[in-house]
Amino acid sequence: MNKEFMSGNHSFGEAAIRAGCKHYFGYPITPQNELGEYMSEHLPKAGGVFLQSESETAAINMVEGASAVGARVMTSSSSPGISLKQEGISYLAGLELPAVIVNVMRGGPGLGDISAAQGDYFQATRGGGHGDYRTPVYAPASVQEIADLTYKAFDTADKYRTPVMVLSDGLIGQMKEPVVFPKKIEKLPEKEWALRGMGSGPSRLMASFHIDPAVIERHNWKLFRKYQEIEKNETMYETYMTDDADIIAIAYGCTARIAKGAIKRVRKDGIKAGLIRPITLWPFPSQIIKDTASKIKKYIVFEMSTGQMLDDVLLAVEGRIKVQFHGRPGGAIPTPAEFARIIYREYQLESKS
Amino acid sequence: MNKEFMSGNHSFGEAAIRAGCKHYFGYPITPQNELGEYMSEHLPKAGGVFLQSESETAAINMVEGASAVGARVMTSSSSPGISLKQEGISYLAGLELPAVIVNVMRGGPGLGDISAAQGDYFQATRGGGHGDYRTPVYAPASVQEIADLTYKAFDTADKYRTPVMVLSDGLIGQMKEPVVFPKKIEKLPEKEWALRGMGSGPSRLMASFHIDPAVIERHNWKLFRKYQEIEKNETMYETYMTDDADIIAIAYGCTARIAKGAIKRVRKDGIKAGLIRPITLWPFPSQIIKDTASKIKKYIVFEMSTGQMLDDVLLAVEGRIKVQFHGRPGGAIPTPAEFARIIYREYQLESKS
Amino acid sequence: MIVKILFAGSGGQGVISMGNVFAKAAMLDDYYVTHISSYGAAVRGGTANCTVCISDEEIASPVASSPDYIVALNKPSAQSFINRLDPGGQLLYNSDLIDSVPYRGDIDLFPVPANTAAKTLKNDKAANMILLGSLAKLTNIIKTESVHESINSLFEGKKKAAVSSVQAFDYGFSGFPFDNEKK
Amino acid sequence: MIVKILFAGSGGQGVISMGNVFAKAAMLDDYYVTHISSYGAAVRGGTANCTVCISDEEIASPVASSPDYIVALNKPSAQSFINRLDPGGQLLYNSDLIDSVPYRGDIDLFPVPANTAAKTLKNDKAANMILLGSLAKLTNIIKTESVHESINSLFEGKKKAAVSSVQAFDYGFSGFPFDNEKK
Amino acid sequence: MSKTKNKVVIRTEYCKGCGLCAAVCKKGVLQTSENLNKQGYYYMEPAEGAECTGCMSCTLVCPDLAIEVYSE
Amino acid sequence: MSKTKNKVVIRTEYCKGCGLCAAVCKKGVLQTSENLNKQGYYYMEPAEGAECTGCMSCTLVCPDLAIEVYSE
Amino acid sequence: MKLKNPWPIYFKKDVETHYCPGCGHGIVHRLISEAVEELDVGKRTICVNPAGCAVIAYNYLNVDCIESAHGRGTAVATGLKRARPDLFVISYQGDGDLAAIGTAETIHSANRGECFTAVLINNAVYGMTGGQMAPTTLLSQKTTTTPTGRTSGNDGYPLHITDVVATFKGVAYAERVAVNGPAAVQRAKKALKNAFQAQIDGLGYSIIEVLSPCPVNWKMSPIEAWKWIDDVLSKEFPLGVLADRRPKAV
Amino acid sequence: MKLKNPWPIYFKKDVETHYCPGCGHGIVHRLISEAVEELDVGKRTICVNPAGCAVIAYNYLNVDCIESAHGRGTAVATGLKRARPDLFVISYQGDGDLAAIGTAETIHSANRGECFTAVLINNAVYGMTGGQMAPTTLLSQKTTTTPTGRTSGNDGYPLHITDVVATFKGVAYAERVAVNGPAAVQRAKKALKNAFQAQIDGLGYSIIEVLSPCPVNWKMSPIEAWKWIDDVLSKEFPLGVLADRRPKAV
Ligand SMILES: Cc1ncc(C[n+]2csc(CCOP(=O)(O)OP(=O)(O)O)c2C)c(N)n1
Ligand SMILES: Cc1ncc(C[n+]2csc(CCOP(=O)(O)OP(=O)(O)O)c2C)c(N)n1
Ligand code: SF4
Ligand code: SF4
Ligand code: SF4
Ligand code: SF4
Ligand code: SF4
Ligand code: SF4
Ligand SMILES: [Mg+2]
Ligand SMILES: [Mg+2]
Repeated sequence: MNKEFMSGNHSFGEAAIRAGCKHYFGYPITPQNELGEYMSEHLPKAGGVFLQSESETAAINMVEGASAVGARVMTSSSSPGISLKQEGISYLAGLELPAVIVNVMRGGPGLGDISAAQGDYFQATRGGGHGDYRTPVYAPASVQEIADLTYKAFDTADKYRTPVMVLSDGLIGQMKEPVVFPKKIEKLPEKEWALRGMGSGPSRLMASFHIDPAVIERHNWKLFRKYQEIEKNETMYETYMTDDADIIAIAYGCTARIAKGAIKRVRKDGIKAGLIRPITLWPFPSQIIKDTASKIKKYIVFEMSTGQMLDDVLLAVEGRIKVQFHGRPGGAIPTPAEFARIIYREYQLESKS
Repeated sequence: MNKEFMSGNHSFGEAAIRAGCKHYFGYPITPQNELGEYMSEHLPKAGGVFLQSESETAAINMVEGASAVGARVMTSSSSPGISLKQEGISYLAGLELPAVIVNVMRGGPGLGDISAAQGDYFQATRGGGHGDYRTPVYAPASVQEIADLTYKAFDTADKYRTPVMVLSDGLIGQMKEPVVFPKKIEKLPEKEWALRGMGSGPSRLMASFHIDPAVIERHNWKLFRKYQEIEKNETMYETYMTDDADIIAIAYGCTARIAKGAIKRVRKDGIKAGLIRPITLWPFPSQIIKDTASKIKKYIVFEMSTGQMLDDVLLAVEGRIKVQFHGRPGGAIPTPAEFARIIYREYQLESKS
Repeated sequence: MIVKILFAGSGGQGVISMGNVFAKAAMLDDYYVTHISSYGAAVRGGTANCTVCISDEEIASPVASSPDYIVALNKPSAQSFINRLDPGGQLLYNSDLIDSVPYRGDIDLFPVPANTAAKTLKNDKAANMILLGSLAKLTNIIKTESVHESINSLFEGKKKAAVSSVQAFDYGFSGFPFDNEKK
Repeated sequence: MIVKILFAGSGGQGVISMGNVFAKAAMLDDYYVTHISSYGAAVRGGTANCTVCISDEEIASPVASSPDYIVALNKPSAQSFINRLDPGGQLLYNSDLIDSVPYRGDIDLFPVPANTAAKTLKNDKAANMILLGSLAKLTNIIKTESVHESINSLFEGKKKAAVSSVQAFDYGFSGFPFDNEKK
Repeated sequence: MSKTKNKVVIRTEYCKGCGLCAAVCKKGVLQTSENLNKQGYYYMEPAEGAECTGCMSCTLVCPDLAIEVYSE
Repeated sequence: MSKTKNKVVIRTEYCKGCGLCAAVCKKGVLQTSENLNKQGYYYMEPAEGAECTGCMSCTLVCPDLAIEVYSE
Repeated sequence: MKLKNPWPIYFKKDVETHYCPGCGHGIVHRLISEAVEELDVGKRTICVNPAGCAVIAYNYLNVDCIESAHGRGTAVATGLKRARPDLFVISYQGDGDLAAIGTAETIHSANRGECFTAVLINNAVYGMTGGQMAPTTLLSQKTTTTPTGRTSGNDGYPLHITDVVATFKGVAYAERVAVNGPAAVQRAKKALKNAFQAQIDGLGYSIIEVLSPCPVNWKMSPIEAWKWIDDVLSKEFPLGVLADRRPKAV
Repeated sequence: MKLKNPWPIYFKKDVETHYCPGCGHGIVHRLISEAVEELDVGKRTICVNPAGCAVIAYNYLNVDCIESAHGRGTAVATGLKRARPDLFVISYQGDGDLAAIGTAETIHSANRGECFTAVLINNAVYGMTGGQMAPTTLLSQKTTTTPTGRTSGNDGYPLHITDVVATFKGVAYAERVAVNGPAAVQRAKKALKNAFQAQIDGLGYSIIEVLSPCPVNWKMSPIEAWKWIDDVLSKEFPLGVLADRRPKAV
């Protein structure tokens, strides 16, 4: 067990290589440049290919090609670049091709800033491209979790033949922390469905197009059932001090760690606050919210946005109890003290009422 | 009052020209080619510019340029092409530039098919690009409404300085119906904020970028307040036979007209069914749903997708009553008879329970 | 009342124009009316079809999975669409190009020798308008003057074509039902 | 316990390396530790800074709006960051490049003549490690052996550089607090 | 050459009647039939009497692989 | 020429000490100061005694518009 | 009697193509299937199908196929080939696909010398979507989006994309051919085989541009379309080898 | 005494640029501001700012400015100019911006002869994002994504985008210059003015490529960077006029 001190962006790369990723296609964009740079140095050494593409659009379509022949493949970008990949992601979903897509979010809309933000939640969780599809979305809250979830993302992608997104942000991407990496996978099982030239068999085909809408409809329902399967099996979350909580914060990624810090503070003053941290954003851990809703007075949703995950919380809560939102959009990074203040305030409001 | 017999796609063009649109940038894609073709013939005659861009990406950025100098400008595409425009739409939102973007939806994901579908609802209503923004979304259900809402879209875009989407589909785009067009606008008021060269004043700037996240955060909250304003003022919907209804269908666009046909059928059998048809998808008409929820037994959501608007309905209903979903994704076009069957079934289930 | 008509034939036969003319005439008669034609990859290879719905109330869907009338201009279309015809529906077809149609006991067949008629009129391209005339007679919902006006607006600027199309339409209208030995 | 240290200077002064070495040493001592440095457009024009947080429990945020320690390597950074120092905080600075710092009554100042010391060591590039030694002494939370190990792993393969850096670190450690006439 | 016996066969259901084969056939072997195939095209057929030389020009240009040429 | 009196002035707060002006000055007029400016750079200053010809080479290459040249 | 033109094994049997009568796509499909057979690479071929009239080329070509988003064929091909350099990869694309929306991917994959073959069907229009202007549409040519003819002022000039990439060092072989007659078809096949061989030999990027009739959108008979290629289209886009960086035989 | 180099009126006063010491961007900014002043178009100028080190060029240039998404400067400029042909439009772009992600927009706006001027800062790297490989990076040049040097095999060859567009009929003027010394700077200004004048005269697209030092990412002193341009960079990218379709003076 080798502890290393590494940035989130580098950890993405190292974890991917250990997960058997041999191909990376990507285009520079702050705050995730170090991921591509890491790959450019280490992938060739691991017998793989690093290719800096001419654009994000090209990268995601190169991913299609490499995935189609069975490779474990990764691309990464940050918000504007991820927008450019939406068509390609929709194709991957339609073609049922596994791939890992990293979004190290920054402030938007537009060019925005290069600070950390969480404004791409809707895009990530609702299948940001056209058509009916979803991509599993992992939201790491530490460099260690970047390593673990990236590794897992490749498995999920292969298991369900689907693109998977790891949704991080500039803070966790840039931050260095100690990290222990999972074991390197030396040999992956072959993918029966991959293209490889017909060889001695019949010719194979990968296409999402069909002239007859009935075929596409069937395909959509097939995908839908797959997504139900993923919802059933792959939902992940962490709870922190929720057992006796009167008030529960819901937050993901770096906002969740800040919220945890805030909860530690307010707990010292006897305030019974807890945290639910979705680790998968889609599938969203609605059940734990439904389960806790009856036992507590209020949820507080913390996001570095004007309120996106909020919708998923409201969908889970179904009006049963109050949900308060506190957001810091556009790259502003909240502090534990700030979140603690909000928790105090909401707690007092509840005590009064 | 001149009634014309025209396709939805042509009506988009004619209505835009009458609304004072002088610039169109776009790239062919079925099922909306006739819109660009109409523009190529009629815009030059109206003293405007039709430019077939090299791609959808280029088109949306040309829109940025033309809008920045104050022009009323339009672009159009269908699902995959709209995915490619997401980065650009996010820039328009960030820069607060008005523009009208038409999406004539087709079946997805991926290349899908060229039939009508409603799988881009999430993308359209949640600000499909990166960052925190929304675009008003109009959903016409007839060729007449294409004309009316396109005309209106330009006004809304200018009034709030925001990109506006008209979300249609291959069925309404391809269909011909009688249509009466609004009057041609001859002269539009000047836009104070537009770039025009500094002239005798100070130099002006349009940028969404800032190094300091605090500036972007303030900008995000400013946008947020604008969106609240739009929610307050611009929500549109139609109700049909809801007054005495026991069961209400919720559907938009072509699905809504099919649902209306179904309701006419079941009404003949004395089944008290009604329809809520959101005309703006964002802002979503939640209030009318909240208002009717207490009076009826059940909502049925019809969509040509696996369930997207459904989320907005559930958010409005907040668990108060049951919501049933019936979807036909991927380009399959439902029939009034089919919807009527569903209404019968749900009605009977409710009567039993 | 709602009437759904499917027009089908090959690319160059003027199928879409027939639908357009008839639909616009319905508009002039103040009906609700929709027209939708096949598009995209479906029209590669030369087939074409369109559907016109005419009603006195709002039309739910322009698509007709089972039309009341089919107008078939060539044999492949008659063969591929006949099964979609509503029971009790009517098939109007160009009997010069369609020697026989697959058997269905529950529909009415109306052969129109449109090419022969066109030759009579010395107007090779008139087959579609002749069929349209027959359709107008058969359906009996649209005023002939409205169809005339609709034809004229379709051929705006091309007076000669307009006149001969109107003539063809009238021929098809007044000649219907045609005596057809092949039947 | 949580300690937040901001390192700031100009691009070439080895600011980020200082943070890295110290943070990694904290890791070797089994602390929770984070390191984050400025990036992007903010580093055009030659300024650089990074923040290290060391704690015995999970660290909520790697960002320190008000650090407990600031290590300033040149005057512009001392001037621009001093106001962010927590009341009661400590400013350690290269007194060879910073003749005076803006007045704040609520903090402690620790001048370190790092360039002079580097000259003494005949190692022009050692100023940052000297300051790091002083910081280690001042903060008194990280074992010197851990810092040594951390330096060695930073200079993996470059033995000479490692040895002289360790030497510089020790010099700064043992020399601290430095007598400083300019104070 | 004229002693070799060649035969051209049209796969009529696949022919689209584009006429390109006829245009390149120097012997005028191919002509348009009076019948439509299932696809709706007037397909090609060998003209009676005309003699195919087996030159293969028609097969080279047929976009629909609708021509087979046989020789002894 | 030498009769013309010229003067070079560095807008020190804007100078980034890149040294390009000094590199192109044939007269060795410019030298690096011992002081940092607010931006953190050792800015340029005219060397004492060196005579500026007003040739403007330095102003042409200065990326930061940090040089003013005066003449009588 | 013996069948002189036995069915190409890499062309699917008993399928009617959806192409219009006289369309060039069918001919090029056949040539590709013959060429991969003759060069014995069919069993390890992957053909990238474009968005364009050839979107369902996989219904005809009897090799492994993958669909590409419009314009991204060369990016998909890059991914395929980088992951499995032992495969034989063809990116089949229209002129809109390769030279409009896919311009960046075309330029950069060629410049990188990605080792696959692009087959560019230049029919001077967007066939699939109904005959709009393509980058290769000629000046004055009428299309559904240039109803009065393409003008250089509004629409720019016909783009010679193959000439552009032919200048890149990464391009091993580039040729422009046509398929409007028996001799032209034979030359086209030769060109395809040269390009394919360059790929087999690992020499880098190769591209064959085919002037291909689109009678429907040109509003001509198939025969007129052939003639128009000779008389007009090939005047703007002259046939011939545009780049040949294969090592000279000794 | 009189100030011999009065402040250019189209350059903002009293702002420190964020560029690194010795960066070429500042010089080109100044030349642009001088040129628009001398040609008297500053008051109707709109400059499109790229994503790249010059992202906040608007903090320095005292003309109307608009931000473009990365690589889309020429599309934005097209929109501006099509809507307001009376304006004077500059698209300021880096080599990554214009020749990688923006390749399609560059090629097609040039080919359409859009009447604006592109200013391409070729510093052979992605400056803004920390020195990754650019399309113009030289073979063997080390960058943060070519840690062992660019190889033609993996990364392709330096892309000569200006040479490519120079072949298009829509391009009125194209020249490659440098800013590594007083004479070079003077030539660069002359080139900018030629290009600008071509736009003023409505002749079409014009582009000036500037070989521009990026000392930080080249890991050189500013002086070394100048020398590297002379000795190495300009060998791959020779200076000179690449296209001049201005009507000859009589
Ligand atoms: C992103 C996107 N934009 C547009 C389209 C629509 N589209 C499909 S094919 C095509 C162009 C076809 O022209 P070309 O590439 O020349 O091929 P051809 O049909 O002429 O063979 C277009 C615009 C699409 N499928 N996806
Ligand atoms: C869609 C998108 N992709 C990537 C980026 C990140 N990015 C900003 S500038 C840049 C490249 C800068 O290089 P160049 O264009 O050469 O300009 P320079 O900084 O060298 O002047 C990149 C990749 C972005 N802002 N948007
Ligand atoms: S093989 Fe030659 S002679 Fe025979 S039909 Fe074909 S073209 Fe004519
Ligand atoms: S070339 Fe082929 S498809 Fe065309 S007419 Fe001849 S046989 Fe038929
Ligand atoms: S004007 Fe000429 S002589 Fe004077 S300082 Fe500048 S370069 Fe030197
Ligand atoms: S060229 Fe300008 S910025 Fe550089 S050192 Fe000289 S005055 Fe300073
Ligand atoms: S439209 Fe043109 S390219 Fe497409 S199938 Fe028809 S003839 Fe061929
Ligand atoms: S990174 Fe390079 S191009 Fe960017 S400001 Fe610094 S020197 Fe200039
Ligand atoms: Mg084409
Ligand atoms: Mg650059």
